[in-house]
Amino acid sequence: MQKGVVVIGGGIAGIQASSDLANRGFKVYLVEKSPSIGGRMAQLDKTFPTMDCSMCILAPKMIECVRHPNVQLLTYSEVKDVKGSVGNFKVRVLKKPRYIDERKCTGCGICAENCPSEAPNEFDENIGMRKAVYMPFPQAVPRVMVIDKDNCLECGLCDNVCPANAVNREQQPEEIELDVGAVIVATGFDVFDPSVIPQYGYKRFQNVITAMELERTLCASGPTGGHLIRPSDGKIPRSIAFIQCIGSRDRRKWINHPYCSSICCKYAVKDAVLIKEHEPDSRITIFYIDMRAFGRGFQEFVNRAKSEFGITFTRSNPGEVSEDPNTNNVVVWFEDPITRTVQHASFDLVVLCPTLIPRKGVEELAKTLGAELDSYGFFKSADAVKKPLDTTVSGIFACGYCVGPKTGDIPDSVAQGSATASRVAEVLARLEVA
Amino acid sequence: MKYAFFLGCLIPAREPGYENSVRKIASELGIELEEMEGANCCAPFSIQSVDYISWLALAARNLCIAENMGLDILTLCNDCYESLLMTNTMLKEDKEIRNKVNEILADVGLEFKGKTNVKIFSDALYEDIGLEKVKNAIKEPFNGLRVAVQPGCHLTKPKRIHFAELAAAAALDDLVEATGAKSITYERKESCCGGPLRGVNDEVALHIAKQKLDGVKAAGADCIVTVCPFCYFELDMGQLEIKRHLNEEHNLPVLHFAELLRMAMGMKLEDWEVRAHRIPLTKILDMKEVK
Amino acid sequence: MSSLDAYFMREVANTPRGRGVLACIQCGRCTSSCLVARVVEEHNPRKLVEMIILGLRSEVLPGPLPWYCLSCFTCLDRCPQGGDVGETMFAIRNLAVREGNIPEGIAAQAQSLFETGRVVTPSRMALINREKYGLGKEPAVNVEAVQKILRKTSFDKLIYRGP
Amino acid sequence: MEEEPRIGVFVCHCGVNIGGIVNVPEVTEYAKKLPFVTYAEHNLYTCSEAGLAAIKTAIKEYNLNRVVVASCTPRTHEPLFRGTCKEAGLNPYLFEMANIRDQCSWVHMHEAEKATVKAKDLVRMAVAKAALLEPQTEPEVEVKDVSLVIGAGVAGMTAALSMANQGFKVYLVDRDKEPGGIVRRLYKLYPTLADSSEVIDPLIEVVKSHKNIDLLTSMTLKEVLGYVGNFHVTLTSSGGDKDIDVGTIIVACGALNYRPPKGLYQYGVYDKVITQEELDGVLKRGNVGEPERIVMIQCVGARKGEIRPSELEAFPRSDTAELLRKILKARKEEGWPYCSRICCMNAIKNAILVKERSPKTDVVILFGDLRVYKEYEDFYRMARDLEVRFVRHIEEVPPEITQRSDGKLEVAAYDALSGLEVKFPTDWVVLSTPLRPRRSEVLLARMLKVPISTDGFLMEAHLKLRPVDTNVDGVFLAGTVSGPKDIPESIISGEAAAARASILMGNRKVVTDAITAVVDEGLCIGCGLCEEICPYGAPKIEDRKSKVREILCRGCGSCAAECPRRAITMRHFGEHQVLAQVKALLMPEA
Repeated sequence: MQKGVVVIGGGIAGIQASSDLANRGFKVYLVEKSPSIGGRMAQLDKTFPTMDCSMCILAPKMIECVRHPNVQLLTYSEVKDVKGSVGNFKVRVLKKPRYIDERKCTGCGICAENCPSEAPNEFDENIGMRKAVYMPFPQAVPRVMVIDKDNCLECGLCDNVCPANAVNREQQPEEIELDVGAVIVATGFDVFDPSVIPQYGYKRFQNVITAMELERTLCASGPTGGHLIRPSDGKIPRSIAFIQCIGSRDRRKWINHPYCSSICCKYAVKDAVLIKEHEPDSRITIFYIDMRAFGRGFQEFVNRAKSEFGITFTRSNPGEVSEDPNTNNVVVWFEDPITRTVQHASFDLVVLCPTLIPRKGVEELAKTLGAELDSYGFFKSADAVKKPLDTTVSGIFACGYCVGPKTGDIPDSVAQGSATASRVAEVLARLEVA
Repeated sequence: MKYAFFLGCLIPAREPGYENSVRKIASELGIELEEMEGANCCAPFSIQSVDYISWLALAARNLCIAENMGLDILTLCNDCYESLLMTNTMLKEDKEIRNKVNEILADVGLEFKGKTNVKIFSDALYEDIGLEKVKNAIKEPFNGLRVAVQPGCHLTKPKRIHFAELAAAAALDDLVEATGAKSITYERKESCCGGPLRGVNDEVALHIAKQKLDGVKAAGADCIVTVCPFCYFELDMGQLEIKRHLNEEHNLPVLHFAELLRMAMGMKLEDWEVRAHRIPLTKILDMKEVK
Repeated sequence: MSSLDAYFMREVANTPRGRGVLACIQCGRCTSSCLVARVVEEHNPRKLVEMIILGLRSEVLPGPLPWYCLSCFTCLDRCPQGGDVGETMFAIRNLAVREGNIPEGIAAQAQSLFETGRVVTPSRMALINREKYGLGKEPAVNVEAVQKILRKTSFDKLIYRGP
Repeated sequence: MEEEPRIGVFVCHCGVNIGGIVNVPEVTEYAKKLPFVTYAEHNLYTCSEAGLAAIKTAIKEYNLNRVVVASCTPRTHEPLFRGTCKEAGLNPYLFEMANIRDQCSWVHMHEAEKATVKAKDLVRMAVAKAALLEPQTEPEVEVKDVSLVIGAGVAGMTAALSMANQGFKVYLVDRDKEPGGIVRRLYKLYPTLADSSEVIDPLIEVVKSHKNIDLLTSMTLKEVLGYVGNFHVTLTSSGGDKDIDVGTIIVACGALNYRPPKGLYQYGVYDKVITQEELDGVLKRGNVGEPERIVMIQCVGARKGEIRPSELEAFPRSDTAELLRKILKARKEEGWPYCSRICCMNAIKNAILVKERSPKTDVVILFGDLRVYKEYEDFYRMARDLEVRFVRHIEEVPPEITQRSDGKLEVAAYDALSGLEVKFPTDWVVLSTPLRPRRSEVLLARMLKVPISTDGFLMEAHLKLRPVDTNVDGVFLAGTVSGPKDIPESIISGEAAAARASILMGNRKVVTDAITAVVDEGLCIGCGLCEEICPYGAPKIEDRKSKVREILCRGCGSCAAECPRRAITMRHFGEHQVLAQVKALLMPEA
């Protein structure tokens, strides 16, 4: 058995890094903040271009990863302290109490069925509700419930109905100390809150939603059972507008995300095609600045979206939207790029494509690790060209979106996960020789 | 508090009621207003459009006068505020341009040193006097009055641009609510009154004013309150023209914020001041009568 | 199509307040936010910047295009690049004035400023009323100083035309 | 088969994916009545931990010796369910899957009743086959801890170095005399504007001196035999051949800059019409001078045309080489349909370099969409601050280039602003061309049996989740061989390929699929048709009999179908098993 490695974050990048390292013979501690691994990819509906259901290709990878004898999974856990240097890190992990005995819980869900308290479902972007005792999603790994103490009424119903006697209200936070040779950070991204730019109407108008909310709505296991309905009246939207670059390519001081997120054009086209497949009669317009369909097969996909699916691409970024108070339709104000005049068009639903931003709390983690962040707040590369995935601390690597929009999409995240595994193996092997 | 009082051109020429209300409030709240001897026009957009350096030099001359008085400037007008604030900020930050301007000012025996600050009436109340003190001065609150606040572009935007600060409009909202009234939200609250296009393209100016008034009307406001004399003029006088040219009647009384505050502090408007409003204030005055 | 002036963008960019023209990524938010553009088809800030980049000097400077802007700065507020179309407009106007393109209203205000130190001068009636209302005399302007400054900047040459 | 089949059937709801259309409980009840079915249940997600636990429990409790799962698709889930059977002590090949989602609920979304009937048919067929399943053993082979990296560009060198540092022996082969690939020929790199030598030289130095790396330059591949863990490769050079034995192969032979055919945008007609690559050379030599204007045209030979259906039809994997040849021919004239990802930044980089050397030069970039993704936005801004002019033109009308009487060139383009033609007199016209696949990939792809994608680049095993693997075990892709990438992206893919190869080599052994062809030597007449048809080179005629090398066989079944004597059968897909399924479909009562 070789030196251990801590992987922080159980999204697709962290899963890939963990699997590769485990298969390479390293002991891997996969530390995930939330109750389940899966990350952002678990929330997506389908993925371009195979249109595989995202969860369907992810689930086997999640299970394969945690079943590996070399992988120890620490969910609902956070890295609190890191000491030492490459080859010899001491990592202190805090395991938060689930108030459920992980060894006993079978994930049958009877507790949740009986729980009287509800809270917004974070996994569904708060569209639907979940219980106070819950599992984030049906394919969660590990398949263990968690009690959300903030919303728990302490009624004790779950204690009584649990057939496995797994509820443990006395559970305390647990500290675990790990001796490892290297650390991989794969903490992913947050989505920019579009209500910061009030003129796009998010949180003001019901029928303005984010792309992530749309993904959950389109997803068969999502809050609407995969039925595309709009929030105001539950009707099927017949006309839908996508607005690109919400908060990205934005240098305004109070927004300050000057980079391009690299993925929004691509997922918007994918979502538009998915909607067309759901509802062939819908009228879809994508408002964009530059259509950034780079990467394998995307340009061809955009061509198809135009010619085959009849999706309208309008090269114009709307400045504002307003609401028709009678219908709750959203009126988009934009410059018609052909007539070069200001037009307004009414849509049943408007989908905003917000930029991806550093995870909340990443500064704190960076401080714990001693690693530097770049001017955007992502993990800084030791060398942007030569060592893109090495952080500024030797022996600590980063992959996935926490290194910023270097990640185009899922395959880039997977490649980065593998690449950091390689970097770890390389660096630790050289230490051994030395 | 003591300020160098910058009156500008428009207020003495057309809106003496505004000045009157400010002076009355100032004396009630213990604010001293020191006249700026020989001050010139702020150099608004029309002048900025002609020549950049002339604008800066003229605005800087006013700033120098205040500097020599050792006081911060109090303005009553959004355009004066914008011009003086922008100039002050730019000259403080940019050495090159400051030297250029000082070279011109040397001819009139002045030098910009960067020692004054520029405040508009609402900000001065909010930042220097404090919301509490204003609230304490309210004797006859406008409970139930639905006010559409028109902050005006040049109150909020220079700040937002240069200081990334979003609070300027909110300060005015808070002050209006201190009088007991409710500051309602309406479509295009942040948008322009159309005033700057007066004299250049009156028809377009009127259309823009109409869009604004439509939004206010739809939100069910009792009146419009503003700190800007241009917005005041455009929205008040503009309603008559909209009625005449576009055949649409809004009938929304427009008040200077200072007038609203003054009344809430228990000081009645003079007859000549009431008469100066083209859209009658009857509804609002009646409210006071009932009290 | 008029002839192109390749250096027009450079000219604007190097005029005070004109740097914003370089920020443009041609997204169109300025135009779709512009109140004037909704009423006046001819006025289109994004198009104006594109015209500058392309070099359409002879179409931009002489006509009415520089003079529609309200200076409401909505575009400045919305431009994701922190570019200043509203600001750029002043750069274009300054250039237009030098080409002899100055609307009457602007010229009148500028002349008033030069002559009285104010862009708006109170009527006799207003002055009488001031005293009646107890507001005292209107503060006097040091017109001499104003003219000294404006002569130095050659402002007077820009606003008085003709023989 | 001695033991009576005892089949357990697990029907998956897949949330609402299946359960929302197919009546899953009804299908389960139906399954219970089928022959040999001992047990049936339905699960919300059979692939979840709870579902898998239920399978294991049922195997023990009901002493099941066959398992059928009716769910999504074997493509993603078969390994998982097989693994579960194995964990429960059952041979993994005693598992069968009925695809009632991809091939049933998804395609019959609007006809729920019929979908339920079809699901029953599919389950019945799977059960019929399951009853006849036999246990299989997966062959295990040794893996040599030596790797071959083809191509010593930045991706190949990175991959080689990563493996070498992990202690593996690496052969790094390049057709050129010097390592460094396309990057070595570049002048400056975006967005740092550092000399390319700053990146490539240290890498070359380490690679040359590393004790674990055998750098073989001026060499190409002649033949690849063998299979994962045991490739036997013949390299060739002017000096003769060299044979090596390696466990893994990383293909990193890069891509080429598309060179426009003579006449396209007057390229090759006027010598001041050049490509970005050539401008790079001009800048490197310091020859740019102080031209009045340079006009750059984006997407020359990229994002042009669409893949024609005929090209798609030519897609069968067995003939990738032929496909690529056809694609290359068609694309030479009209360019490539994809976006090459790096050209926008390349143009901006060169524009900045020109501006730095000659600030007065007017640099115009004619573009349709500017794809300066990620943090390259800052780089784009830098160019704008240097007064580079970005003019959007109507891409559908290619700009025309003429020479004026004074010798200057003139670019006439339709600008997107007015829709009218505008003319730019200019000293240079610079064409931004895409990276394109190498022609030599034809040979390489054939030797390695790696399929080629419709865009002409080598194809990864799964576009999303296996970006550096190929569908040939032991062969991996790094760098631009699988599509345009910039330098950091190439480095990442090099490291990723190294990680994947190192797993195999570190474990020293690999287990492969048991579904392979079996020859009944009594029936075989040694005609050699199987050898001819097999895309993987598995069968070989020895002593007038076909011998299938299991490790090479991918179980595609081409040989079994082709064999005139029906001497070849497929493990796990025996004729009797398939026919039982057909019979179950056509004669449900039997």
